[in-house]
Amino acid sequence: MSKVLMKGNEAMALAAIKAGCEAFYGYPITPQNELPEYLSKHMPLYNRVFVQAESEIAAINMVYGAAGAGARVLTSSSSPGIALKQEGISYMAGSELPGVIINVMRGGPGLGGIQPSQADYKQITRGGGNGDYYLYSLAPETLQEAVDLIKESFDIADYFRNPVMIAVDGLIGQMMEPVDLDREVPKWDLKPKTWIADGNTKNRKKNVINSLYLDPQDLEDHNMKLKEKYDEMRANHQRYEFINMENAEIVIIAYGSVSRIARSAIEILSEKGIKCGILRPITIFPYPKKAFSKLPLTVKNLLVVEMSTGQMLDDVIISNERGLPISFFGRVGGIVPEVEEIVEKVLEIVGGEKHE
Amino acid sequence: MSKVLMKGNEAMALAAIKAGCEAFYGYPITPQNELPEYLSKHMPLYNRVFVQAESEIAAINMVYGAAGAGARVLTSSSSPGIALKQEGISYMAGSELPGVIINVMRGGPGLGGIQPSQADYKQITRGGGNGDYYLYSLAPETLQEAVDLIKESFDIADYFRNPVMIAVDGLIGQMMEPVDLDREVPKWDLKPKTWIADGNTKNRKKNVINSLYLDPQDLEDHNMKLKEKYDEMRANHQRYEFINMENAEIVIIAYGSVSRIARSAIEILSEKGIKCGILRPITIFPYPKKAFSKLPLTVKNLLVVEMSTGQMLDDVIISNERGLPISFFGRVGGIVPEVEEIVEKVLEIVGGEKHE
Amino acid sequence: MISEKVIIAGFGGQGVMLMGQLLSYTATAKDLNTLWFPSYGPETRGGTANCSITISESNVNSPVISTPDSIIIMNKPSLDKFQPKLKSGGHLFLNTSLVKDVVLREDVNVHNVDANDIAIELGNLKVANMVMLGAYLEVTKVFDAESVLKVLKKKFTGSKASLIEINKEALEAGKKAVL
Amino acid sequence: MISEKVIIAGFGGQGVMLMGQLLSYTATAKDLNTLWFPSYGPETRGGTANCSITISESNVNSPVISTPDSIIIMNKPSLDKFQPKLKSGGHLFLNTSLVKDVVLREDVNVHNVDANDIAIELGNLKVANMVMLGAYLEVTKVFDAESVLKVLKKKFTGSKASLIEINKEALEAGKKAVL
Amino acid sequence: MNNVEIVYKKSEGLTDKYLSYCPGCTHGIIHKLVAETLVELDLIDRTVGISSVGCSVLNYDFFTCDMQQAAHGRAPAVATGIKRVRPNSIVFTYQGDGDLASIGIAEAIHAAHRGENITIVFVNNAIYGMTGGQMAPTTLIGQKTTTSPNGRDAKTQGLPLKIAEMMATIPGATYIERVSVHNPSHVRKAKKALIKAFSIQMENKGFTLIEFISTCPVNWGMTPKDAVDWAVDNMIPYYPLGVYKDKTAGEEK
Amino acid sequence: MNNVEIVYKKSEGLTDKYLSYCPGCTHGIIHKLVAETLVELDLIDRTVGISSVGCSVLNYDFFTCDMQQAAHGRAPAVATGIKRVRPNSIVFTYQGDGDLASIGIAEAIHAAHRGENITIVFVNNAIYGMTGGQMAPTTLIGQKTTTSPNGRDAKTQGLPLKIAEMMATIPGATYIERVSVHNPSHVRKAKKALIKAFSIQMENKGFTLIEFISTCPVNWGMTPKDAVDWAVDNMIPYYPLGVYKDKTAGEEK
Amino acid sequence: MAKGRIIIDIERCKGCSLCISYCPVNILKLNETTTNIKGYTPLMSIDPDKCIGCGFCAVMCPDSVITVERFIKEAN
Amino acid sequence: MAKGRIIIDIERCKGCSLCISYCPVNILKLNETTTNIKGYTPLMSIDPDKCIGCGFCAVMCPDSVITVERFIKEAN
Ligand SMILES: Cc1ncc(C[n+]2csc(CCOP(=O)(O)OP(=O)(O)O)c2C)c(N)n1
Ligand SMILES: Cc1ncc(C[n+]2csc(CCOP(=O)(O)OP(=O)(O)O)c2C)c(N)n1
Ligand code: SF4
Ligand code: SF4
Ligand code: SF4
Ligand code: SF4
Ligand code: SF4
Ligand code: SF4
Ligand SMILES: [Mg+2]
Ligand SMILES: [Mg+2]
Repeated sequence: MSKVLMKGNEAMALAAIKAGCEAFYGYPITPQNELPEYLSKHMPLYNRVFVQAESEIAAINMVYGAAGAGARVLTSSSSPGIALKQEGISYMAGSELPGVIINVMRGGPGLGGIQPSQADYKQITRGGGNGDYYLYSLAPETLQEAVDLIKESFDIADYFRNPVMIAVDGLIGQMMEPVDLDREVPKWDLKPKTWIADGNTKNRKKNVINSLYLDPQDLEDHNMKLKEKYDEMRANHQRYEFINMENAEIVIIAYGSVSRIARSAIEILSEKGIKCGILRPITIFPYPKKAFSKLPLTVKNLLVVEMSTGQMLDDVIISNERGLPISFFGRVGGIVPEVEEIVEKVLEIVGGEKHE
Repeated sequence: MSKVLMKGNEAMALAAIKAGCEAFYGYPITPQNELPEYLSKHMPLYNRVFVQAESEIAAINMVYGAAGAGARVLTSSSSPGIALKQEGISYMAGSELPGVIINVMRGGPGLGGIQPSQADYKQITRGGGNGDYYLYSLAPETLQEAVDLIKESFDIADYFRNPVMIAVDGLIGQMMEPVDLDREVPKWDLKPKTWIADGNTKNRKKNVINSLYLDPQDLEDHNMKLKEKYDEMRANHQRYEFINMENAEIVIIAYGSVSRIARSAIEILSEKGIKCGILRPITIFPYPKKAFSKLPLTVKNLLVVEMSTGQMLDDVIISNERGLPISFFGRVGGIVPEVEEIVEKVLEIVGGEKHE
Repeated sequence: MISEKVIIAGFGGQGVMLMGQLLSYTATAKDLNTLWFPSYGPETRGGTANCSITISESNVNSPVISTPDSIIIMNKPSLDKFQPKLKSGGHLFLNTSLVKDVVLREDVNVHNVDANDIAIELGNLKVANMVMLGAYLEVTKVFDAESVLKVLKKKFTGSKASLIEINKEALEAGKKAVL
Repeated sequence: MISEKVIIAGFGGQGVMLMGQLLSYTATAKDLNTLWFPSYGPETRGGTANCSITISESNVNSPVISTPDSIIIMNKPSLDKFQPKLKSGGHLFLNTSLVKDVVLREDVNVHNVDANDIAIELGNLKVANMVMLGAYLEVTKVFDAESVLKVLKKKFTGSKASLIEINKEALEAGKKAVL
Repeated sequence: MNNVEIVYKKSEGLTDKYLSYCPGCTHGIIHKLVAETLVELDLIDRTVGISSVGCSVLNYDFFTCDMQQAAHGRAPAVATGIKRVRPNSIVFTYQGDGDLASIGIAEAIHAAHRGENITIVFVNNAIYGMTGGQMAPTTLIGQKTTTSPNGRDAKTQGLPLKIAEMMATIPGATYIERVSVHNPSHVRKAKKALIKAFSIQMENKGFTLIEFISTCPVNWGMTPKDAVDWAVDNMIPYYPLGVYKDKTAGEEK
Repeated sequence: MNNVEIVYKKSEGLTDKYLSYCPGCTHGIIHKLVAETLVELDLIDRTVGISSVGCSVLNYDFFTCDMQQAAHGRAPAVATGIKRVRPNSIVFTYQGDGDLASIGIAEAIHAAHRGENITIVFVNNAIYGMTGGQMAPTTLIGQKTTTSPNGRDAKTQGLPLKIAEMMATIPGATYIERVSVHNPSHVRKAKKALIKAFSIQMENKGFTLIEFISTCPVNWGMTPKDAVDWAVDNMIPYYPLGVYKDKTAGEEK
Repeated sequence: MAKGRIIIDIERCKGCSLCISYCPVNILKLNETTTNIKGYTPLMSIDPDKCIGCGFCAVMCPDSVITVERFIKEAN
Repeated sequence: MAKGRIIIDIERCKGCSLCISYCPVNILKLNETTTNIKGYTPLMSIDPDKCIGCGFCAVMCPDSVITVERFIKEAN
């Protein structure tokens, strides 16, 4: 099919429909409103469910319910709304329920602002809820990638029986780009959902969806089972992209929209004769640690660029087993780093003027 | 004054009263119920405020309100309840409001269990809410220390105009120990609260408590101001304790109750001729990174022990600039590591049988 | 090779977003790469608004435009904000119905269009944006007005179909304004 | 040097928590270090409950007791759970009113007390815990019963004051049971 | 010998697990009624129940139908999530007064507001049982709890909420009744209310809520029988029994 | 020449900042009334107002008293926090229908339940204005919004909530009235209601809530005057004006 | 002679005594001579012959301990 | 002669026309010949002499644009 020009939020909504999402539960918040608005119009056309919940908390608990009943289900929100969903997300992980959560990030903390941001990196990758759990977290950089990953994310969620977070910034939600909604995406090998509690026990034993284990040994066993899942994600499901990496002397590490700006920056840098590569994490959990061991030996410096005060730095430091010097450039509060700023920062580093 | 035997939750409550806490807003949850119960009885005796809120969310927002009006204010909860408070905590940090939050941690994720745990380390230290912010987070190991730190924490919160988190596990909440409630604690140099919005504008201009900055540049400036605060915490307010560190060949890193168990373990190890030290973080944010550079050169191994699947490991890896081998031992779900298990793990390491 | 970066800016309600989207729709119809990105001022209502449009035969990277090739300016605050960013030798399209007596850069090509006045003359103030767009297309030749009109016809269906004629006239009028 | 680690275990409602607290209160009154820690079974109601008490002249470290010096066992499930942990040569106090026909370790000192029966004889089943405590104190000599009683008097005020006498008798009876 | 007729036996809607409730707690009676209703209406193998957070949290083990455990207060949202994707299943929540009237009041109101076709079994025992007896929004004036140690005081703690009355004002709600289980005849009436509620759900007629006056002998500090009597003497006067809303009877204009 | 008497001028309770509302939005009229009331009762320099999340989020800049901005729906909790520690201050919240009736209904109910001595100014414009016109719990049947594109449908989206009616059932609430600002005489009545509410608060008599029928010309897609007329023709019939509860009049037994 | 009889599932009984208050013929009490597996003193009937099979005890028992049978006189 | 007069703070006016509908003597309209600093077409009075100083326009103006004065006839 040919490409259509769509707004990010609407394209993501349509991608979910294409993925067979049976139900959406959400609550309005800028800058993701076009997503539920689109679904409010289109889900009924497919005989699917759209419910505007009374709050983000209700929405995530509806997702929890529908997922427990075996449905493919989606919610979306933006930063403060995602903060409110933390208990519910922890419940989903604890009860091993699949589901897709889209966070169209805006500036914080508190009410913050409504402009694009990546200030929820830690909330997303470290688990803002209680207990030992993680979310498989994808951070697309273009609308096409967002669409493709969302289509795949429902499979991923079902495969791991774990919520999947789609982490995009307000730029991706608000921009329009031509996108092909029918591109093939990988199909995961899914087992039938024999564990669902949808009320229909005519031909099976009763099922229970639960995260309570009053006996500590049971709860430890359960935690160990979950940990295996996260270890499996870490071992075999890291995703990233290398851009212009051959013979790179410096590598920019950036995800989401910021990596696009970095792409423009390395073009300018290349004109100036500087070999700058990009390591673009596609999964931010599991973090693509493996990529660091594959960096060419020519790399002498790492530069992390984010729309936050440096939330990804922890992961870079942990992954940086070669001990390369790490610099950081970030803009926050809705300000998007400019191509020139990145270029300048790189020049500063390779010029040896300042290492952090 | 002589010591009194008190239950942890009650001692912490009384400590808050002694610190001049003017108001408590909270919601019942095991294993911290004795704390609000104690306050419901005793706050009115001091003409102070006790309100049982309708939910954890209401409670943290009441704290936000009272703090904005200039009061010294406390809330307490346990893991899932803390997850619900994340938006409110982010608001407090964003609006630069002081306040003390006690988390008596239990096993997770989801409803989990009601036994002691340290499974909220990441929720606490990485910010479960949206945006770039951190909480000054204290993790006492005894009731005496809990009492002393809580008394000081109100000053710390006021000093930084930032919420302070007291992170204890269910053990500390539930145990009884003799404790001296009137020990002197450090007094911080506090400025008058000229910024409060308590309604009384007879002799001053109006004040506004707010975290909204619609102009991205304003929001970036605000974020940078907050970052300075966190950088100041990191630079000058790390706290930790070295135990038995002289000539140690291996160091256990453990906080809260687990460090007490480690204390018992090193006694046994010392009998076996093994020099095992303990690095006990007292602040878990800011993480006591500085301690690592002060470890004696005799140290050959680090062993992290937690009641979680290893949530503190990130911080240890980041702090471990000397690149010492790091091992981990954890029990989860409410199971408390036993002294013998730790001893065995250390023996395994120093015996060279297994390094991670 | 087409490679155009344009910023369109004005008050909320002046139709700057639609103008930009039309460009991106037309690009998509021609199988070009394109990216449209909106930005609203800090004010909830009645503030300024702008959008950035990139049109390119190769991949579009940065969604933000630091140095636009052209800027279409519908009001005074937008001129102040974006004139400094315009690339040297770039095109500045100015709605001179609203922006008068201003200092303009010497190293850029300024195109004055009395867009509001022309639109009122055409019978609907709302098409001032299309007047500007007509001028822009005429000068930059990014697309011909025909292609844009084709897209417009696809988008304006039902009750809006009646508006196509006046929009067409507005595009024409804009073209003439810079002839 | 006093250094005692004891675990007291039984059904909820048998007063095992109070027994343990009394030991810790007495230790505190004597300016000793002590730590009391409760643990409830996975069942909400009517399940098993136990507490660990450490009493020491030096600092108390681990709040959990892996190898108790003594255990006071009020029911069968508690015996199964804690007998294996008791240190070799330690003391096992058994409420033989409820725990009968069981296999006991040979390397520990077993003290059988028909606590429920004795308590019923005294007129109140609820004091079975104090009977056990009396036996425990007599054997281990951690404290004299007087000191415990002093603490009890401080705690039992108002309407509860009338219960002091029967508690005293229970302590006595427990003492006699192991003489 | 005579033939025998079974007058009463344990419902097939209940598993063999021992209930986790304290001796004499009327939560158990309410469980029986729910189970019996589901069996009698032949719904048990098409039902999913939502366990909420409270003493009844473990009841996912007690009913023989599918069960899902919900976060504190969120059971109506969980039920909504399920019912919307599985409209042919029967969905009920079982919630205490702390769960529904306090932290979860928004979710209960909005399930009613949307007219969700679910049934809420609301157990009002005027206290937080599970957590050891704290004050609930339904705690009566003067009632002592661990967080109202001198008795609930209207001045600082307000007047108890009346859930059935409040929910009855919601235009989206179909059927609201308050019942009690303090003696066999009221147990029978209570069951009738449940049958009505689940029948309404079967017929897709919308939101139903049955409020049960229940006891908490342990935290009230009473014997089970005294607790039942206390409920009759103190709770029912403040929380009158009866039908508060019945759209199916055409009572609603 | 004649002497002049000032019939109307901008209230001293308002700052000189331009209001951020769309042209003709009645949020502005309600702001004036609140400001005038606080000035007339001589309360402005002992008041703290709570801005909620909605179009009125920026009103911390518009009133001349102290202001605190609250998270979406939580204004009554924030107000409780303040009032309890500063009982001599006057505390009010200003909340939209999305804020109060949807995400924040629990906080509103429980402030009333506890009988908090605060005043809620509740602005019901049947829509989420700020976020671009989504459906609110108060959106009327058939009303088109961005999330009810075919008009609100009772079957899937329920019947609109009636907040004043519901809050009036709460025993802890003191005064509840619904007013409108669609013409000068109703503006006068609305101000009377505010004066009553703040007077009750001054006298420590408890919880007061005034619901305002308001407009959203932009998201309703109407001129300001048409919007006012639409409110009169469509909202007021479903949301009748009047006093729903007045404990001070001894109406409450 | 008895009109009915009750069957007590002793291990389920929590000895709460609730049923006892509702028996119209007062034939129920706790059996203080024994405890069940959970440590409770279970219910017993002191005069089974008097049972009228009304079912009140069973209806009021929260733990579904009691099964009640009523004897039906044969038609002839 | 006018019984009152209105003073319009033109820069605050958003040209919403709301006030216009409430003037009993119909003397208000927007001044299409100008825009204020915010880009709005502000209010004007087309016949100030007819103003009765009723204040309706001011009361209904959401933006507190209008001040209304009423002239008081001197006693003699
Ligand atoms: C988010 C959260 N907050 C608090 C709790 C603790 N909690 C468990 S049960 C309960 C109260 C239950 O009371 P109620 O709903 O009245 O049920 P009952 O036990 O009285 O039947 C509370 C507050 C929790 N588990 N989760
Ligand atoms: C937690 C959270 N959820 C959602 C939002 C987004 N939001 C901002 S305003 C608003 C709706 C406001 O509607 P209403 O209260 O009716 O006020 P109005 O704008 O109509 O005056 C929403 C949902 C938010 N800021 N925070
Ligand atoms: S605590 Fe109360 S409500 Fe809970 S099971 Fe026990 S008696 Fe019943
Ligand atoms: S969006 Fe609606 S409610 Fe908000 S300011 Fe505009 S007209 Fe008023
Ligand atoms: S069935 Fe009736 S008569 Fe027989 S024991 Fe039970 S209550 Fe008594
Ligand atoms: S049979 Fe039931 S009601 Fe009777 S004592 Fe036993 S548990 Fe209680
Ligand atoms: S004061 Fe009255 S008469 Fe004068 S302009 Fe205003 S509305 Fe018209
Ligand atoms: S004066 Fe006020 S009401 Fe009249 S048009 Fe201007 S803003 Fe609108
Ligand atoms: Mg209850
Ligand atoms: Mg609204």
